[in-house]
This record gives sequence, structure tokens and C-alpha cells, in this order.
Amino acid sequence: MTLHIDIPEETFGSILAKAFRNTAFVAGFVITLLILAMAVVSYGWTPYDVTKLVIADKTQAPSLAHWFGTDHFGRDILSMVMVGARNSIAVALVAVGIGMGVGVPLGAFAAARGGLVDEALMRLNDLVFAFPALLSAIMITAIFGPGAVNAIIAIGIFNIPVFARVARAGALAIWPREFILAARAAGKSSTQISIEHVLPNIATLLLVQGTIQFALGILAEAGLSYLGLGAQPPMPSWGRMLFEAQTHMVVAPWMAIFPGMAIVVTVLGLNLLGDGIADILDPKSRRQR
Amino acid sequence: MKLWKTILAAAVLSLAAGTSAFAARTDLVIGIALEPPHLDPTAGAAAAIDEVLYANVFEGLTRIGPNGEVLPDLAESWTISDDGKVYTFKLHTGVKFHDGTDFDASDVKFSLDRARADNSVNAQKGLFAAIDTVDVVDPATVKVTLKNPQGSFLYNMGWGDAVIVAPESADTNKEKPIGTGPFKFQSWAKGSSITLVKSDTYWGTPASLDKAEFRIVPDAAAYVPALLSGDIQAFPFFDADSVAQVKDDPRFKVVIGSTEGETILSINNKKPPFDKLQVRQAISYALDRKAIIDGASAGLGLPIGSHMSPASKDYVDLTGRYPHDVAKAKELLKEAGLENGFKATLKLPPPAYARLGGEIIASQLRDVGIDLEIIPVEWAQWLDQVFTKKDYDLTIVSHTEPNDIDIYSRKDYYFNYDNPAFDKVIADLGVTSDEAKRKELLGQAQKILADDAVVGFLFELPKVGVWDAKLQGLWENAPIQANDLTKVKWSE
Amino acid sequence: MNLLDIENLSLTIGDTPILRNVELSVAPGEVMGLVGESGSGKSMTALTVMQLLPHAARATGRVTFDGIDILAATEDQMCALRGDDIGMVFQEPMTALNPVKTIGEQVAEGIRWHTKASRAEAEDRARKMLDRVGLPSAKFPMSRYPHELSGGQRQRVVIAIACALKPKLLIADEPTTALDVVLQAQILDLLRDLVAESRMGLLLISHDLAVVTEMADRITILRHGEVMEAGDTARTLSEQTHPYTRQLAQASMHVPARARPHGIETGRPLLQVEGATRDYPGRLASLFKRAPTIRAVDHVSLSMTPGQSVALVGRSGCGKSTLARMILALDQPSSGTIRFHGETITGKSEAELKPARRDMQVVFQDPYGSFDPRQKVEKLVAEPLHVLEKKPTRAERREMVAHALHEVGLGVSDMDKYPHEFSGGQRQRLSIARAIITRPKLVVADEPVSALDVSIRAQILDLFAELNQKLGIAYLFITHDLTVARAITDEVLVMHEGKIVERGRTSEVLDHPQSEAAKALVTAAPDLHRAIAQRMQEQG
Amino acid sequence: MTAYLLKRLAIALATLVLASMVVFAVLEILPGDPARLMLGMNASADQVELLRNQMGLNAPLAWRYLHWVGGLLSLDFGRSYTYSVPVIDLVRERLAVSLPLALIALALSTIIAIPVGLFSASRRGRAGDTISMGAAQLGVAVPNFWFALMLIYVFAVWLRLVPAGGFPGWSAGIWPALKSLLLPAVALALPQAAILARVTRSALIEVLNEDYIRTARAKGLPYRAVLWRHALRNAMIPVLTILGLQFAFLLAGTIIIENVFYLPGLGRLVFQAITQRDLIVVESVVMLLVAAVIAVNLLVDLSYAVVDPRLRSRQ
Repeated sequence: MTLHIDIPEETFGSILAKAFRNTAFVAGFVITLLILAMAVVSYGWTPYDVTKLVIADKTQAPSLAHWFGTDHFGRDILSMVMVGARNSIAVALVAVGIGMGVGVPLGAFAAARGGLVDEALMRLNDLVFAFPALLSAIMITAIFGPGAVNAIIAIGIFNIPVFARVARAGALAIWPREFILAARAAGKSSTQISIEHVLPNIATLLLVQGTIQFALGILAEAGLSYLGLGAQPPMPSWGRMLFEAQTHMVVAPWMAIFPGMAIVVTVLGLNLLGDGIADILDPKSRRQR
Repeated sequence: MKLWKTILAAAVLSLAAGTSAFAARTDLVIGIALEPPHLDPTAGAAAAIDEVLYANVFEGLTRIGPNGEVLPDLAESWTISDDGKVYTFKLHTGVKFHDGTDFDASDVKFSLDRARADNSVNAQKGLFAAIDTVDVVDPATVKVTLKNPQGSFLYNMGWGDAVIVAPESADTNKEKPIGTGPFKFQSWAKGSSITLVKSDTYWGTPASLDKAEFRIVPDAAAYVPALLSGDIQAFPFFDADSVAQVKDDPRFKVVIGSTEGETILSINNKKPPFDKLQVRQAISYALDRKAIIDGASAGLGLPIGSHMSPASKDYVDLTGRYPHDVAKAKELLKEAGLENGFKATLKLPPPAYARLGGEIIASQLRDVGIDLEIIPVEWAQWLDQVFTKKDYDLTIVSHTEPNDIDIYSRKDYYFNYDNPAFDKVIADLGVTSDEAKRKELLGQAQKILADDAVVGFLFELPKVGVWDAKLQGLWENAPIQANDLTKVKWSE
Repeated sequence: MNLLDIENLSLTIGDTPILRNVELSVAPGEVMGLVGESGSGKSMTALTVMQLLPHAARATGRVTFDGIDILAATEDQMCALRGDDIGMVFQEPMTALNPVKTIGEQVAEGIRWHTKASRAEAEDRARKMLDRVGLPSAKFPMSRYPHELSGGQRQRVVIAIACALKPKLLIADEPTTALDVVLQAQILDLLRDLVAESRMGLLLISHDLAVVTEMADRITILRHGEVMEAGDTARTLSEQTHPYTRQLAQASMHVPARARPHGIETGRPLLQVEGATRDYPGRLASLFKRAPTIRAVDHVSLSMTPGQSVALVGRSGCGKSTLARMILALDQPSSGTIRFHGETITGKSEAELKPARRDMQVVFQDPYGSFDPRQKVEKLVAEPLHVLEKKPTRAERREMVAHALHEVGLGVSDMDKYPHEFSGGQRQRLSIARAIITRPKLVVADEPVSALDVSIRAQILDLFAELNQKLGIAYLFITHDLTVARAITDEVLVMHEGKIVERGRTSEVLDHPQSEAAKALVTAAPDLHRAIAQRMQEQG
Repeated sequence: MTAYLLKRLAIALATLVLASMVVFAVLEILPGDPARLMLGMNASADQVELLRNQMGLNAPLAWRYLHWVGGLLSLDFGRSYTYSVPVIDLVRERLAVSLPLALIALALSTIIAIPVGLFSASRRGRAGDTISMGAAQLGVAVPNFWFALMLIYVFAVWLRLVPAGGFPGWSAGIWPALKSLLLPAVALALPQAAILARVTRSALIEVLNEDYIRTARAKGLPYRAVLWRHALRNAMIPVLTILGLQFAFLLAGTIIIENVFYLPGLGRLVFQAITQRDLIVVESVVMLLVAAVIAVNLLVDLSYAVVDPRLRSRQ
């Protein structure tokens, strides 16, 4: 499949102006900002202490005192959602970081070298892709023990081939360009060309993929911690909150509703942001999922 | 929303109308949490095997009754020699295995010899350790000679691991169990369900149910929807945490019974700083049992102060030994030189009581300065790391074997507890058959454990059964983990 | 009565005006040439007639086809007209066909749709039509897919689709721009014949004045969405009354002023290519069998002296670009040697190539694609400085860039701009600035003006000529356009199927070609002088 | 074409071999002793050792690997430690749930997504497009297990139309079996459909900008005919890619949904086997899933060639 990359010919200002006319971008940006703000605020302040169990106050319906109600240990769900945001974001962000940090250089290198190196790297990529991601993540956490760090590694590993693929496809679309030929004629090495010319030109592609993987990372983290393989108590996590809510669904549906909404809104926000960026920066670029 | 609900409810009513009237049912779907790895109770420790087969498909010489009493089963009656070493069992006659072969004394000898053989994979070989010889006197009489008298021998013969199997089918029981019970095995859809049907050739009172399906529901969260949707009519071992959702529903009966499951916060007694008595006592003071019971067993567990079921006649109430006292706990830690607290790990096996209790305990211990890192582990890891390798600080587990206070005297047991005084009490107990004397010794043992704060004693695991209000005859208590369906029937 | 009448047509897309008061008409059997540079609105005029404009487009005025008011017609009416009474041929034959359908299906589809003919009937007609456009089914079965055909053959399929139902009007939008001159001549012949056969009206859209002159009875010259001049081809172009018409015509024939050509100088040759061959392995036909090796360049030898300007001409796919890349050491020959300044540059590492790179630069065809859009001019133009032994300081670098920009007619202030802030012609100047910043001895220019409008192209050719004089740079022009070769080179190498088949002084070769390949190129090349002369004869 | 096929096949095989090594190596370092687990807390070390010997756990590593691979090749997957039945039987039973579930979900997702994608692409930028793509955005964002939970409470608990979980087996009849797969299939399909609809739409929009669409329009075909006859098939490649990925995901990634609905599928088999250290089951099933993913990828590659004649003649 060929990848078209239309390189925008705009200045920062005009992009910004365009950004704020793009509904998806604005909505995504605002939502993401709010979630981030929530996570940041939770470091300094939450309505209640999430490590403090008040069994006497368990499964209280939403009220003025507890906007989102309380859970089976009497903890304030709003506070837990706030602190949980921190966990979700940290896990997903670092996992994306791992994926980008390893995958992009690999993909760029494969595209720059071509031939056997490319073939070998891409086959390696296929190998990782051949493993069912969630299952493998479970295996990884089963081996190294459940916890946020291992969840990050498990999710991060499966981000690597995604970014490698996107980076390679993007780089392959850039390499035949004449400006690369010009740089080669100027005697630049393939590493220099990759850094100076290729990476800046596929940055938007990677940014968009990054937001998608970020959103997928949030979902994956929720899934893992739903299975009890994510962050461990007392650190609240959205997935585990949903798991715990299940045994109280009939009497305390709010235990399931609010963390669920938190996941949906965050993922929605990130996806909108990604769509928005893609629309603004290169309307024709094709994203890979 | 309101309107929607009305419309939908109307639609549902019209749909449900067709199925509402039915005669007294003779079928039952029972939910169980764990799937048995195979179906041979004499070759595996998994409680799930007994939950399906015990008393239903397989029978022993004796059996355990709903309240933990020993009842005759395949043995009609027995006599015990004066020295307490020879048991002569008189067997029922006319008993047939489900494959049509006859049951007689040779099957008993085969089963007992097989269970105690060197290459036996019986998970409870200890039950048979006292047996010296098994002799067939005549087809209806069998004589068991013990190496030394054993007070619990008849009880032991009532375990699922001691059921009688036929030599013809012993090797295939894992897949296709053949027993003598009122139900015979019909099918096993792996991962999904095991179905039993009534046996036409049963020697005793036939069962009321024609068909019983044990459906495997591994996730406690699915219990309530399964009940509410009518898919499953009984959960003999329900999730305590979910009880609140059905307890006010008139369609269901919630039955709280007792188990032999002492739920404890196990402590690695040799690992510093837990080797210090003050530290262990501080932990005991720091625990707020009420909150733990409320949070981890929906308020249904009975508090314990030592390793004995409150339902036991030998129970001594020691719950007041360490009242919840944060100041006292801190003081003890200070005495132990740990006024700044310390860090430790808490490994939690999968059951809800452990995972929920662990979170509460971690929070309570944090209040006295002990910072616990929670490490959830699967059973496999738990057995490997905690139970076998003793690589742990704290863990929570329910010891469900009945009358198992002796575990604290076992060498190399995972508590790493070693107290000669306690060992002596247990040794004495082994050779004492006088009831009053035994009671006293057991009381002493309980007290020593409490004084040493060997572990944090939490609560007796409640047996929460939830089933259709019209269902009768299911066990309320769980002296052993079994679902005896012999007397179960639908009212109406 | 005219077949097509466009009166007072104005078009806006969003807020951007595209056409203003355009007047145009085509009579049955007449060829109307619509000429203009890029952005003049030629294609939009055609799309207005087809009613295939983008959603945001708004047209006013009057367009009448065969008595039907096109602007007021419903979509259903238009569907009935399109493909039946009006056919259209597009510029890009490589993408104009659906890659997943056979050519037979694609030609038959329109026939079936409009005539409700049976599949067999439609296929029969399609076969005849393909035969007519030069794709006999014996040689080109209808089950062929577009990718199995060459560009020229694909364009024939597109023409077959457009003409399948003998339309009254055929619109051809730059039908030959993407093809080389020889193919261009063939396609133009085909169109001319089709028009003559069925008295079709033809609206021929092109930027190439020579092509239009050869073909059209009347021409309309469009600029910035407005008609500059319209009339009989011969009269319009011979009189050149309108200044814009004159400008266009002169630019088309422009020859830069050059002093005495170099190339006879003796001394050390600058570049020597000896027996250079480049093979590409054939694709894997099966696991054990490969298709035969493709030899892109076949034992080519050539030599250039300092300051000489040489053209390498040939049809597309003849191997000229591959040769250029080998000379630039961007590709390795399979055999043979290339020496620059007497030093072998084949098989050398990047580090060893540095001295050669300093003296050898390149200018590419596409002024848009040859600059990294993320970098500023200063950095882009300075890129070749990378090969200098002594890295210039930042101030020195700016100085050098400023100087290079000055030499190509750009200002110092342009240094801090991004490439997109420049027009196509300006970008080609930047490209040249980049090429000369290291004061090279040789510049390889691969089709440097073929993407430019005629007027811009004239200016760039002048710049090349000027730099050749001033700096003594030798040029190797890779081109398929003989007018470029004629305008600026001393010597011509004609390449055909990987080999050099003819070489000699430019005027000699172009006026008296000896080889078949050279002859074909020369005859096919449109020439405005010749075309006007011919028109004058025909139209009197 | 054959060369292309053979090359793809060779790559697939090499990937399989590598994957088998990875799987085997990973499971070797998994902590926990299956023998101990089978025997429970009260078993002695001798008993455990005996069982380990019986299960062949004490043989050398390389021998066990080769033995395992040899077994896989002859379709002998070994015996499950916990179930003590041949793994192949377990797999067959579980596949009887997982495969139909995956296929139903895939079919549902395709049936929903392709028309929505077509609709949206043909109405690009209009209200219908905005609404359906907004819904798709929401669908992508909803975690499927949460969605499943909501479905259970509405359709099983409240409306009692379908079972809340469990699988009666195909022997119970087609309809009861299908009924119990309905909710899980919907829970799996909707988020996938959302993704697929978005991909279909953007692939179509891309294709609709191609030159040959204009050629087709110039032939006089109405927009709708162009959409169906020319655009859809050309937009199939990204759609097929996603479908392939989704099928692979559906075969193996349904663990959570299988848990929520306590379905005896492959995913739960592996999950259970991991927790019970039934290594032979984990190894075999993971290998099988990897093989399935590779096979699906191969199929997708081949289907590209069916859809796009250009690939048929390419290396």
C-alpha cells in the first residue's frame, strides 16, 4: 500500500488558526486538557483521601458530599476517578513513549537501509504482530507479576511494531522525494537524512498515531486492570474500579457508571484530538490502525 | 427513562408470559466457581471435584453430614475393637456401581489400598497413614486394622478422598466417573458445565431431582446476573461481596452458614521484623476485625481470635485478646524499635476475601506506620512462592480443612512458627481420646497461638448460599466443600 | 449552429474567483484549442461543461450544449449526456483508469449504461472501439488490466471510453502532457482522425502552444480566468496582436543568448563514462525462475569537457535518468567505470566521494518536490556545504547563501523563508542556487524546466545560460524536450533503449538526425514555427 | 503470483518457527509448579517430584522443545495437566465456542460497518455523516467489557431475552447455543464495527478523490453507481486489512468478554491455563492462535491479490 503524505505548506500561525476552527480538534483538545488537569490536580488535592477506607460509608449514592457516590469501601468515587486518571495517563503515555522510542528509529532505519535489513526488521515486526496482544500482555504480567510497571511494558511492547510500521511506511513515502535525492547528492549519510529530513516530515503522522495509541493504551490499561493485572491497590485504577463495581451493580450502579464514563470520555477526547490534528495538518494522510 | 422502562417492561411481560406456569421442576442448575480439573476425588486436591461428585456420584464407607457429623454410608454399621485399632465395617448389599458392576468388600480393599500405595497420587494420603491392613472378611464385611488408635478415623473415611471406587473404572474416573451414588455422571462440557442425572439403580432413597447441571461461573461478578436472569437457580457458595444485591429480593433465599475456614493474615514468623513478638502483636492490635468483616465478607463472617471455628464445641472466644487499638500498636512497634514504621509486602491469592481483605488490612496497617505493598498472585504462584518457598511477609488465606489447628506444629509449615510448648500440646492431643481432656488441650493450643500472635486471626469464612426461594434441601453449612443433592427438591 | 456555446461564464470556488466572463464555442467537426498557463482556469472550464466541478463551485452565465442549458440541467440529464454526447479525456493516463477492472469492462461499461445493450453487444462494440484506437484485441485482449499497459496505451483506452458512443463533443484536457513526444504525436494523430471520422467537436486543452497550433482550427487564450484572445489559429498566432499572445509565443520559441559555445576546448575531460551498464534483476516469476534481467543502461560511454553543455535526450524509459543517477554517484553501475576529474567514483564510500560531490551538483525537475518543506531556504541552499572540507561558520554560511541567491536573482531576505512561500519558477531558482553554492564544475539537470510554464521556463533557461558563461559550469541536461536541447546545449547525446545511438553537435543532430530514434524524436517534437507555417498554408 | 504466494508462505513458516521458540522460552520462565498446584497444600515434596516425573517436567529443555514441536506437527498437542485429556480435544471443544463467536461478531461488525461507511462517505460533511461518525467515535471509545456489562443488565437481567452468560453447548440445539452467543457477539462487534466504519469511510473518501472516479463519472454513471462499481472494490484493501486484524483479535482477544459471559472459549482456556500453570495447554493454544493469526494474514494478503490485479503480477 502506498502512503500519501501531503506536506503542508503553512506557517505555525495559520495552522493554529485552522486548528481552532476544527470542531474535532477543539473538542478533543478541551477534553484532553480537562482530563490532564484532573490528573494534575489530584496530586495536590482530591475531595477525599483515596487510601482511606471508611467502611461505614460504603456504597452511598451520589450526593452533595460525594458527587459520584462512594464505593464498597466507602471511598469517594470522584476522588478515585481523579487519581485513576493519573494512573491511566501515566501507563498509556509511557507505553506510547516506549513504542515511539523504539519503534520509530527501527522503522526509519528499516526504510533507510532497505533490502535485507528492512526485510528482517519487518519480519520481526510481523512476529510480534502475530502474538495476540492482550493474551501476551496477560502472559507478561503473569510472569513478572501484576502491576502498573509491567502493564506499561506489556502495552509498550505491542506499541513498538505499530510505530515501526507507521514510521517505515512514512519514511518510505519520503525517501523517493527529490529533496532526499538532493540531500544524498550533497553527501549526507542516511542517518543524517533520516534525522534532518525524514523524521520532521513524518512527525505529524507519528503524532496522530501517537494519540491513537494513547487512546488504545488507556483502553488496554483498563482491560488489564479489569483483569486485576494493572496498577495495584491502594492506587485506584479505572479498570479495577469497573471490576469491583460489577459485584455491586444492582445496589450501586454509580460504581460502574462513573469510571466507565471516565474511560469513554478520555478515549473519545484523544481520538477527537488525533482526528483533529490529522485533519488540520495533512488532510489526506492515511492513518493506520 | 421512566417511560422507556414502562414500555420495555410491558414488552417483556408479554414475552415472559409463555414461560411463567410450570409444574414442580425436577431439574436444577447449580453455579460453581471453579471447574474441577478432572472428576476423580481420589486423585486430586481440588475442592471443585467434591463440590460436584461428593455424595452425589461417589460414596465412602462413611460420609459427613450437613453439620459435620459422621454418618454411615456404604458401611451400614461398624464395630471398633477395644484397643481402638480394628474397625470392622458391615457393608450394604445389593449396591451397584453405575456401570452395572456390583459393589462389595473387595472394592473397599481396592480403594483403600490404592489410596495409600506408594505410587498413589491421592492428595490426602495422610488420611490413610494410620491404616496397617485392610482385609476382606466376606463380600459384605471388611476389616481395617490401624497401626495406632486414631480418634478421627471414621471422620477421615468420610472425606471425598476416601470414596470407594471400582477396580474396573478407577483408571477412567478422571474423565468418566463411576460411583455408587444416587446420581450418575452424564456429560462434561469442558469449561462450561457438568451434568448428572438420577441413577435408576441406586441402593438407597432415590433423589428427587432427575437432572442436575453444575455450571461453571468463574467470575463472581457474573453470579448476580446469572441468578437474576434465571439461568442458574442456586449458588451454594455465593460471593459474600455480592449478597447485598439479592438479599432483599423475595425470589431468592440467602442462607448464611458456617464453614471450617479460618481466614487469617498469615505472617512469616522467621522473617524480620515479624520474628519479633511485639511486631506481630502490634499487627493484631492494628487490625479492626469489624471493618474487615464488613468490607471483605459483607459483614457475614464471624470474628475469631485464634485458629478454631466458633461453631466448634472446642472453641474458646479469644477475640478480645487484641482489641483494635492503634495507639497500643504504635507503642509496641516503638518497643520493637520500629517507631518509624517499616515496609513489607502482602501477597494475595485470588479469592475475594483475600483481595478485599488485603486492601482493608493494608489501609489499617498504614495507620500504624506499616506500609504494605499489595502483590496479587495466582494460586499457582501462591503455592509456589508462599506455601512452598515461604518467600513472603504477609498473606491472607482461609484454612478450610476442618480441625486443622495442628498445622502450627508442623515443621517447615509456611508460617515458620516454632514453639515447643505448642508442639507438646498438639503431641498430647494426638494420644488423648478423652473429650474433656481434649477440650482443655485445644483451649490451651488456641490460647498459645493468640498469645504468640502467630498470625492475624480475622474471621471464620461464612458460607453464603443463595438459591431460588422454592428450592429445598441444600446444605446451609459447609463442614466440607460439597453440594449434597440427595435431598434437594423443588417445592410446589 | 454551435455545438457548445459558453457565454459570460464566471466561476467561483468558495470565495476564490476562478473564471471571469469566459466566452467560448465549439462547432461540430471543429477543433477548438484552449491555451493557458497553469492556474488560468482551462480545466475548470472543461469541468463546468461536464458539470463535474467540486462541491463548493458556483457557476454563473450560460453554457449551452446541443440546445441544452448545462448549468440548469439536472444530475440525471447530465448523466445522460456524459459519456454519450460528451466524452472527456484526462491528462494523467496512469491514474485515469480503475486499476481493478479490465480495460474491456471499462470501455463496455459506458456503452451498456447508455444503450442498455446486452453484455455481449457492449463487449463487441468495446472491442471495435479498442481496435479503432490502436489496441487490437488480438494483441491487447480486453481482459488486460490497466497496469499491464504502458502510459500511451492507457491513454488510448481512456480515449476509447470517451469516444465509445461517438460523442458530439470530445473534451481533451492536456491529453498528452504526461507522455513523451513520440507518444504525444501518436495520440494527437489519433484524436485528429477521430474528429475527422465522425464530425466530433474537439475542445483541446493544453499549455503547449505548439501542440494546439498543430491541432486546432481556432484557439482561445486564457489567463487568470479571463479570455485574452480568441480566433483562427493561424491568424491569431501569426499576427500576435495581443501582448499576452505575443509573450506566450515568444517564450515558447525562446533561445537564450549564448556566447560562443564551449566544448571544443581541449584538455583534461571533466567526466568520463566508460561502458557503464546498469542491470535490474527481473522480478521473481516463480520460486526458481526469474524474469530476464532488465538492462536500463547498456554500455554507455561518454565524455564531457569542463564548461561544456551537453543534452541527453531520449524517450521516457530510455535509461537517461538512470545514467544521470550513476554519474551523480546516487546509483552504482553494474559494470563500467565513471571517472570525474580523472578519479574513479564508482564503488567509493560516501567519505571518499566528498571531493567529487563538491564539484558535482544536481537540479531536479520538480520545483515542489525538491525542497524539504520543513526547512528554511538558508538551510536548504546551504545543504551542499556539508561536503566542504572546512565547515563554514554560521556567518560565512549566511554569506555564501546570500551570494548564491543573488546569483540566481533572489534576494537576501529570501533566506529566512520557507520554500512554499515561493512560486514554481522561484523555487527552480532556489534549486539552482543550491546547485551552484559549492562552485561545482558540473551540474546535472534532470528535466529542469519541463514542469514550468513557458514564460517561466524561458527565464530559467536564461539563468542557466548566464551561469554557464559566468561560472564556466558544465551542464548535463537530461530532457525529452528538443527545444530545450536546442536552446542551451552544444552537444546532444540521443539515448534509446539504454544505448547511446547518436551523438554530435546539437544543431547537426536536430536538423539532420541519422538514427531511427533520433529521427522519431525530431519529427514528433512539436515546433511552433513549423506549426504556424503549416497552419498558414492550410488556413490561408 | 505463485512466486508471491510461495514467498509469503515461506515467511509465514519462518515466523511460526520463531514464534514457537518464543512461546516455549517464555513459558519456561513462568513461575509456579504445575505439579504442586495439582496436588494442593498438603502434598509432600516426594509426591510432587513423582508427579513431575510422570508429567515429563524433569526432562532436558531441548528435548522437551523438540518433543513439543514434533507433537504439534503430528497434531498431538500433548495432554493437559489439569484436565488430563489431550489438549487437542480441549481445543476442539473451545473452538466450537470461539470460532462461531468470532465469526458472528465479524459478520455483525461487517454488516453494520460497511453500509455505515458507505453512507458516511457518500454524504461527507453532511449531517448524516457527522452523526454516524460521532457514533463511531463513541463506539471506539467504549471499553467492550463495560458495554457487555450494560448489555447483560438490559437484555438478560431486565428484559430476560437472552441468557446472562454461559454456553449450553451445540448439543443443546442451534438456537439456544446461538442465543447465548448473541450478547457477547454484539459486545465484541460494536466497537469493531465503529473502527471498521471509520476505516471504510476514509478509504472510500480517498478513493473518491482518485482520477478514475472522475473518468467513471465522465462516462455518465450516476454517483451511486460509481460508488458501488468503482469506489467500493478499490477501497477494500484497507478494509480487508482491518478485517484481518479484527478476526485475529476476535479469536484470541476475547478473554475479557469470555470472562464476563463465562463462555468456555479459547481465550478463557488460556487464561485459566496460565493461572493454573497448565503449560502444555498455554503453549499449544498460544501457538495455535499465532498460527491462526499468521494464516489470517496470509489470507488477507491473498485477498489483496484477488481484489487488486496489480498485486497478482507483483513480486
